[in-house]
Amino acid sequence: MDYIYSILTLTGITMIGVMGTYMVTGLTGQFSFGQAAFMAVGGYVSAMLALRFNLPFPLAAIAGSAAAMLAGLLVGVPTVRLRRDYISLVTFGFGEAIISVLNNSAQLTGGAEGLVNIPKRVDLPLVLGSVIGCLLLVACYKNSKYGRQCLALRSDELAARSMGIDVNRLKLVTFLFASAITGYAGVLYAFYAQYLEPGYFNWTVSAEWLIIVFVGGINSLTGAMVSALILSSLPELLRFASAWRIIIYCVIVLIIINYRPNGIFGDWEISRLWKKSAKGEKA
Amino acid sequence: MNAPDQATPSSGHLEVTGLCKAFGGVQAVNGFSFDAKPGEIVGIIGPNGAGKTTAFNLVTGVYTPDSGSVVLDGVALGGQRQDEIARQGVGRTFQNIRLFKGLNVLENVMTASDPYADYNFLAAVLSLPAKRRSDRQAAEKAREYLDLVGLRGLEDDRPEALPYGLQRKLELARALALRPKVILLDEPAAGLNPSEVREFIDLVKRLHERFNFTIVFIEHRMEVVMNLSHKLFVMSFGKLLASGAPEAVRRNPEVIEAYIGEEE
Amino acid sequence: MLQNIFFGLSLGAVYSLIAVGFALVFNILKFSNFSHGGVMSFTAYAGYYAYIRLFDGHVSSSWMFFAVVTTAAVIGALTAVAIERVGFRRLRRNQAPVIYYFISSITLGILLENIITIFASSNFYSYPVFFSSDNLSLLGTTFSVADVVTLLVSSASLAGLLLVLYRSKLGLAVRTVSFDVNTASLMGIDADRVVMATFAMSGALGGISGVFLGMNYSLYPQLGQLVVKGFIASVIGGLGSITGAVIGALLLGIVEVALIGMVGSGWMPACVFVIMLVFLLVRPRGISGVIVQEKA
Amino acid sequence: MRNRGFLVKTLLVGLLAWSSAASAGEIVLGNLQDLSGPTSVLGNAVTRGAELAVDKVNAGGGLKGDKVKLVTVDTKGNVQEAIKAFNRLVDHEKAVAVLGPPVSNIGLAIAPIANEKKIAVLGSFIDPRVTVQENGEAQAAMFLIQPTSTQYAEIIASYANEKLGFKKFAVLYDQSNAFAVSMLKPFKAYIEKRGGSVVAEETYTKTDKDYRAQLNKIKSAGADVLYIPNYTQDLVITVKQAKQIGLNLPMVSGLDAAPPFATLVGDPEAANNIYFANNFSDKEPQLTEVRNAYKAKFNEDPINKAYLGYDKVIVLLKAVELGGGASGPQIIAGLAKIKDVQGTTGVISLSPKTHQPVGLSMVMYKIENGKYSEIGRYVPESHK
Repeated sequence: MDYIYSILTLTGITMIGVMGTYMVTGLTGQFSFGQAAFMAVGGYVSAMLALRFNLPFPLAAIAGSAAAMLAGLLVGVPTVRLRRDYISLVTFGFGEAIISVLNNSAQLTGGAEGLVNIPKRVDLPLVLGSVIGCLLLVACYKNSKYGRQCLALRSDELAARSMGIDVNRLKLVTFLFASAITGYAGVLYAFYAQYLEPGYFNWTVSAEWLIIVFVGGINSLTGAMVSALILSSLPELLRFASAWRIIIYCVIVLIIINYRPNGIFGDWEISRLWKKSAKGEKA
Repeated sequence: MNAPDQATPSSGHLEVTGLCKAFGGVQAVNGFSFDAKPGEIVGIIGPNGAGKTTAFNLVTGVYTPDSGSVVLDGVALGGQRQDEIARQGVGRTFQNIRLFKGLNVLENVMTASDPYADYNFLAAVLSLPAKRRSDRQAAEKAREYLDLVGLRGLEDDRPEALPYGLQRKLELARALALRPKVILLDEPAAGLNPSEVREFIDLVKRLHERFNFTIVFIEHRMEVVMNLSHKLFVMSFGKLLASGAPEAVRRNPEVIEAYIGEEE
Repeated sequence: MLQNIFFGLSLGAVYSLIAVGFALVFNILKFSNFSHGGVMSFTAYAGYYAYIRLFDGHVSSSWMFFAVVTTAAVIGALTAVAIERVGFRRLRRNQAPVIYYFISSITLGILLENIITIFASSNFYSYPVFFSSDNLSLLGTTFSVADVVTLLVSSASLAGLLLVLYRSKLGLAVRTVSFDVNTASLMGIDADRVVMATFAMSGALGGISGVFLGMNYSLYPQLGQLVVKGFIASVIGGLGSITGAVIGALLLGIVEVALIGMVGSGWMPACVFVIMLVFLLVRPRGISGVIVQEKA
Repeated sequence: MRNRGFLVKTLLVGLLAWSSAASAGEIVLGNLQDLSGPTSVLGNAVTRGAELAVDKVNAGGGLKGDKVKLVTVDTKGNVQEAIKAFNRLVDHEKAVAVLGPPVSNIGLAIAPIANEKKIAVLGSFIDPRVTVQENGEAQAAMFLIQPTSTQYAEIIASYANEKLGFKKFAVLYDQSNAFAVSMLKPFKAYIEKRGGSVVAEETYTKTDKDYRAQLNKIKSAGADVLYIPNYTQDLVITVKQAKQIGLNLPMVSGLDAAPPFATLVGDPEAANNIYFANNFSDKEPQLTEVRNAYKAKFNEDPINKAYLGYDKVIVLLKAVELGGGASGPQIIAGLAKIKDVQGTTGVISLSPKTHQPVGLSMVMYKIENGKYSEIGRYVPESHK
């Protein structure tokens, strides 16, 4: 069972990380190409606090997410002022910069050799609970004025400004929220895997998350989550194909992008099911 | 933040003087002035490329004017951000219809009132009662606006799936939700068929009666211009060519001259 | 100092080949084409196998380099055209948002990299030495023949590219399409063919870069990940501008070498990030200064 | 929506399928390697070596009549994948022991799970923390089959310092590579303890491909010798570029400079005056058989990681015998008893205290004008 547990746990953590990408890229249309860096910040800060100052896990978790948010502020403030085209570059550069800082501060972070002996504080139930909790927060966010305004600005930034939306502030708020959530994914990862290394958080992970969001359907949080579930278990499913599995994975992704241009789910959300049934009752 | 639901006749006074804007050597707007008294309906006409839309973009803060002033009820709008200007009561629609894809019809309208919603981040992610109350009220209000423009029952539709005429109406409803003192309409009747145009004229008149806001519109269709405007400004090569009562302007030889080659 | 500038320039020359291949596609379809990395890896190996299986013993050693580079360029062009067919044509038909192209390109990059891994990753391979490995010296700086060849071939291919872009009918079509795909097709330009030709050019440059990377840095499947340098250079250079990309690449090379001298390689990415951010805030148009005002 | 539910179900069923539970009379060895990703060359070589060993054992009737089965899973060089893959090997493939990767990061990440599950992992992860915890106790299930980075780096340092007489060292290493970093610290410590000094310490990271600026700084630092504990591809770049800028220092390195390194450089003048330590001697007779079998099967020369893969199988099977059975705990017990087992890379004994090899010497080589010459096995005084 450990096998299934480990897949589910790591998939759950990926789902939380992907929520960050979904908010920044899916909801707001800002191309986040360094989201995994926030996972690194959350993971490293919480783990270092736990190791060096014996901070209990809940406090470390809060500190980790807060640190990721702070990092988000650092990148977000200049980024929201930039042209849309540059955001992918800046977030990418930030991701690489974080890795170089982690490699360089070997005294604190263990450098390339990694940070070991992180206590195990995370198990499957906690991850599942966290997925549901974070998902509710993000879903409520999407469903509020913030979410509506984000979608508006993604669709047409100029028109959104004309409707009185303070676009820069909105982008920043969303960016910070996304950083905190992704940072929390990093916390969970650190205290599950008990080991962190900088190389794990490079741009290929951020790219993978983008793929997940787009395969699921850029307009659908449900889609992003289901696609995270499928795409992060798919390689396990394809183990029989050994080295070919990544190729099969890529081909499946290509087919979906080409033949379901709005992703698997388009803009369908699972919440419509009960909204619809509620309407049906009224009628 | 709360703008009044109904503009009192004493607000919505828009004064634009000596507006200039050049794009890389091309003087798009060159010392253009106009004014709209509270509750007035003002038309701006002129040949294509005269700089009318640019003038709107300067008023709404899309571009910053090179010189000149824009004053709304005694407050200078120049130098303010686009969203700040909008929240002070300047609503607008676009020549080429810019609705929000990815939001349904109702949400499109709600978005324009969202900047006034007074719940915070925490209330949003936790879906606290304050948020739910505010959103419910906003939705109700939005339905009311949709009702006014005749889009009732289409709340859940995708805006891009609506016929062209309805998209124009939806843009209008969205501008209403901003609770504007002045509303700028950029060629609102473009692309409508004759019966839709007549309907549209009635709609604008109805809305004007109801909200009593100031309206400034750009239009080529003479039917709309003559039916709606209290006052007319003619723009040519970025400058004010003529202004005054619609009938007088219409007979102005200079204006006719400017339009030759434009309309056969 | 002079020596370091030279190192920076020759590094920048390699980056600029990558950046231009990258910028060409950006120019037309407005997205960052990460499959270019896959093309570079792929052609680096293709050139190697062409050498081992076809040329070795049949082509005289003085022509060997050109035979290999030409083969790689041709294969690169074909690969890129195939990539366009598989990954982008349908998206273009559906008028999909730019971001989908990007996702598609990343996926294709991963795909190519892993195909190579399957066929060529139980051992190390390397190109033969094409040139005398002697050093030349000039004005107190030393440099190798390989450097000079890199610089020459880079400049020649870029000059050739500019010639095509600005002096040929195809180039005119490419520039028109890059301005606006829809208008171009209204004007009777066959957009499909132009896009294909652009990918072919970009792929050929990718092939040349691939051989250089393989030659200078040895072969491994992840070689193409150097595409990120092209990404940085071409974005700083000013989205899709060819000359901007070249200048951006040369600057990146010089800045990297200078930073290694000043703060060490470890902190280099962090410093590059800060410099990039400041630059973009101060000059949001990029180096080339082309900017499109959004119309209301 | 129906087909979506179907998709999820298929997924779950699929995850459980393809598990090939061990049949009776079969010993399943897991092989956890990077078959894709940046270290795939190493992982593929280990896998091929291990396959050869398993083929040989099975051709000879298996281990006391039990067939040996090797199940290889890919880690993509990624810690998260490795955790899943390890769990798969143990839970679904019913592996009783696992051949570990030549990558310390992955060793560190799976150590806690392996300890908990009591499944031995025999690997070539040279970071000593993989096998010995901070408190000095051995990691229950983790075993190492080659010298640790400390032993390894000390052998090189000792040879360079005591045999070759170098005093002032320059270092160039990949700061983003755990292997290089772990080879650096003990090296510096050893040199400094012996009164030598590190006069220049330059780094680069994975995405850098031009080291000339760093080498230029080293050139002016007045070092006797340059220490380059990096991966093969990087070494190729280093020596080529060193020659370009006219840096004529002798160099010392790890086994990554072993063949085909000099061939890859392709320039005898660049691949010159380099000393390195390898796991084995080419001359030693036990290699010949494996090399020939490898060539016959794969049509190319093996790189040294292939021999390590071969030895991992040999040692694990020996542990089955010594431990008295093919269960996880028995193999762990057996590994602690490994003594004087003749492998291709040397005579292997594992310390029950540290789970690291004891007295494993390394073979020093020199590359001169692109040609390898063997100097012989070397053990520093302090290791004896």
